[in-house]
Amino acid sequence: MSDAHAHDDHHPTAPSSIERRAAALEDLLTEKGLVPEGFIDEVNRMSEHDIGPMNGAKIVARAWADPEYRARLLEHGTAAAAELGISGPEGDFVVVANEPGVHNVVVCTLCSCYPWSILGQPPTWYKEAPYRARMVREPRVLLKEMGCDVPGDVDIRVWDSSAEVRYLVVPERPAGTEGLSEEELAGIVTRDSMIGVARL
Amino acid sequence: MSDAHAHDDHHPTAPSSIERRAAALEDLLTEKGLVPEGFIDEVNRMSEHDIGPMNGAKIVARAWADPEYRARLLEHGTAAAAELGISGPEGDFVVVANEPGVHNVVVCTLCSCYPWSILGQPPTWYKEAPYRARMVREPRVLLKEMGCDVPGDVDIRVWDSSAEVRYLVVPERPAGTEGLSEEELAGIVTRDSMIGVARL
Amino acid sequence: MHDLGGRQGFGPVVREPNEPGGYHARWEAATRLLFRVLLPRHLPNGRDGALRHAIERMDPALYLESSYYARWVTAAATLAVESGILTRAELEERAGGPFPLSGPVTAEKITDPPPGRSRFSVGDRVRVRGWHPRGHTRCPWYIRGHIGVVTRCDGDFSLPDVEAHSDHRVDEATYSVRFDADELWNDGQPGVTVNVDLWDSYLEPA
Amino acid sequence: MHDLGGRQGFGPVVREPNEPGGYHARWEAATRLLFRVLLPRHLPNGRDGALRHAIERMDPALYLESSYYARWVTAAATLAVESGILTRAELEERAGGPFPLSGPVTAEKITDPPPGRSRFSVGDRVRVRGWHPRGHTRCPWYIRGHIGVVTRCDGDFSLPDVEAHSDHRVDEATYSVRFDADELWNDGQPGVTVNVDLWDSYLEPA
Repeated sequence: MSDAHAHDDHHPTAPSSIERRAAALEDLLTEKGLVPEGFIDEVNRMSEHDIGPMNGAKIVARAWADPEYRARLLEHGTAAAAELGISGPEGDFVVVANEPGVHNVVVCTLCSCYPWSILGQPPTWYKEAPYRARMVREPRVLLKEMGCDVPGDVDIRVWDSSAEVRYLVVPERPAGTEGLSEEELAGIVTRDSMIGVARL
Repeated sequence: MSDAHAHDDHHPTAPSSIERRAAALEDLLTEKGLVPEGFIDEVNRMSEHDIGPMNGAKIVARAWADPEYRARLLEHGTAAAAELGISGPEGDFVVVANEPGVHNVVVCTLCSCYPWSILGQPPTWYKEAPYRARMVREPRVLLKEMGCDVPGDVDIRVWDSSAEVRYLVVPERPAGTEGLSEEELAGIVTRDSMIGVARL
Repeated sequence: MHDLGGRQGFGPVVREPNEPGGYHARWEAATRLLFRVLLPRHLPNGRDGALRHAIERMDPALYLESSYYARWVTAAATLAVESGILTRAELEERAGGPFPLSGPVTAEKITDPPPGRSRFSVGDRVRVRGWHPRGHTRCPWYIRGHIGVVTRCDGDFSLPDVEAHSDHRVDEATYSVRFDADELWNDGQPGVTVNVDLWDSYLEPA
Repeated sequence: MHDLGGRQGFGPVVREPNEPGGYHARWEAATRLLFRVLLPRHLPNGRDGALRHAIERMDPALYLESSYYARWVTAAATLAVESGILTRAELEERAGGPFPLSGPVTAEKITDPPPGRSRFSVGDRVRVRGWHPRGHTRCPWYIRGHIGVVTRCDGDFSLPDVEAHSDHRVDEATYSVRFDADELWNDGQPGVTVNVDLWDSYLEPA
């Protein structure tokens, strides 16, 4: 049987592979003249270049190193990011900080809103149904499953980015990092800790 | 590409065909000794014999022909079905009658509860998501889409069989059927009219 | 994914023009006998609530793309594996490929259920509890928190929420509760009611 | 099917051990450019709300089994076909097989939207409207009817419910609203809040 779905009534014929569908769409839109010159170069550039979570890590490191920056960052994320030459999302950029009694975690239940200009591409799991369905329903259970054990006496704040704000979590600065430079600090900040599914 | 799903991340390998899975399950349970003698004969008997909606049609025809039976039927469906030698569902059997100002329709949003002993096997669409999702949400729209145009001044009662009761709709008796025998009347009662997605 | 009432995005109801009565294939009849009659005798809990819950625990995408009896194959195989009758490896070897099973039970076992209740009468206004049980329940999401009126008392039946997760059985009153479509959906559907059959535990006085 | 918050039956979050940053394949990047940048210029309504709604209109089973960018392929193709740029037949011929598209828009076109509102301030108790719009909305089901507190005012943004279904645009106040998890789920999750960003129209005073 080559067609995994033909038997289950609903899909008398399974869709063509997604690669073939994507290629068909691109080819046809090109033939119809919707695709300007330079498109292929731009696609190649996008494919090869990924900003990753580096911008977010820089912001966190600065917030750890400079209490006044931290205050400005929590007060107005977009402006504080701009101080470092980092442009924020189209809407507002809101930064929430973990503290000894508070853990923050970000989700988008309706699609997969994410601070692209700060953290790069969202990871696949962030865009899939289990994370989106469960993080608002049972955050403590799900965080533990994901290896992020939030102590029972720490409050959890889940942020569902359903409108125009995009969120960044400032994780708590780990003990023993007093001697590190800002650049070294940025090196220990992980993407997952800025989504809020990991603690450092 | 022989595997319709391999590209979409979620299903690295598509399931074996349902026929192969069903056969594997039956074979293994047989080998483990869970399947008694006579199983194959019983399966063949079930496969070949379908009671269909005949029992329901008989009940409706009697209700049309005999007002006192109709009253007993609406008062206690299980007992009235038993009068005709028809056994009801395990739970209670409730009969709802269409009237000039009232149209009834049956659904089971959580699975596919249905009065098997009265109407035989439910049709495939009754068991699928679109009917189950939409009949409680927009019954007038959906009924119209299904070719059952309920006038705007007729109330619609949707029955979601979520517990142990199973429902049968008595459609309105069509005009011009005064001369028909009870058997002839039964012949014009359709399954869909007893689910409530058609009017006669 | 089984709790479909009111969910959006589903298209037209497609009726097969000449759908055959009865089973569409022999394996459907065999699956019916296995899942509903034979297998339950060999399970620690073979009651309806536990069987239904094995279907409800299916991966949502698999649930939606499976036919009715295909779901039963998954549920029966899951229960057979969970109770040690078979292994998944045996199933996959025999099927010649992947044999997906339902996810694990995540609700806790109920060891000491409260007695069943019977608090309401015809005409009572009731509100459906705003809960979201992790285990099996027959209380659909689309009516939770909403107000209706009891229109029929249907006698006591085994409470599914206990039946699926306990060695005990609690018999409890069931009712038919009438909701105005407009109370549920708030979009003006005059003259439309949705009538849902509910156990006493799902309700509170309104 | 996109409105997933709180839906049950989903299993563990599976993380790819060494997921590459960026796009996993060239077609993902191409699809991003086509769907978000190039195609919208040629659509009668190429605003975010309309683009998102084309994803939301996907068949639910297809939605769940498609990867993120695979959904964008479906949505882009749907909008291209609906606006007459392409035909489905062209797509299927070129793809060498079925090319499923999203279902049709079922919400009515909005011709005369009311002006945007800005009624609430930080500290206000609000209840989310118990509505179920047929069209695009950014008000998730799991908070409908529930009570929360406004914790932040985020300024005016285009109301998606209008944007997706109208030639008009209504700018309206947005807020972050804090809900206690226990108010939403009723199962005792002390110290847990769920904070949702909502337009003014989704709320009423509580």
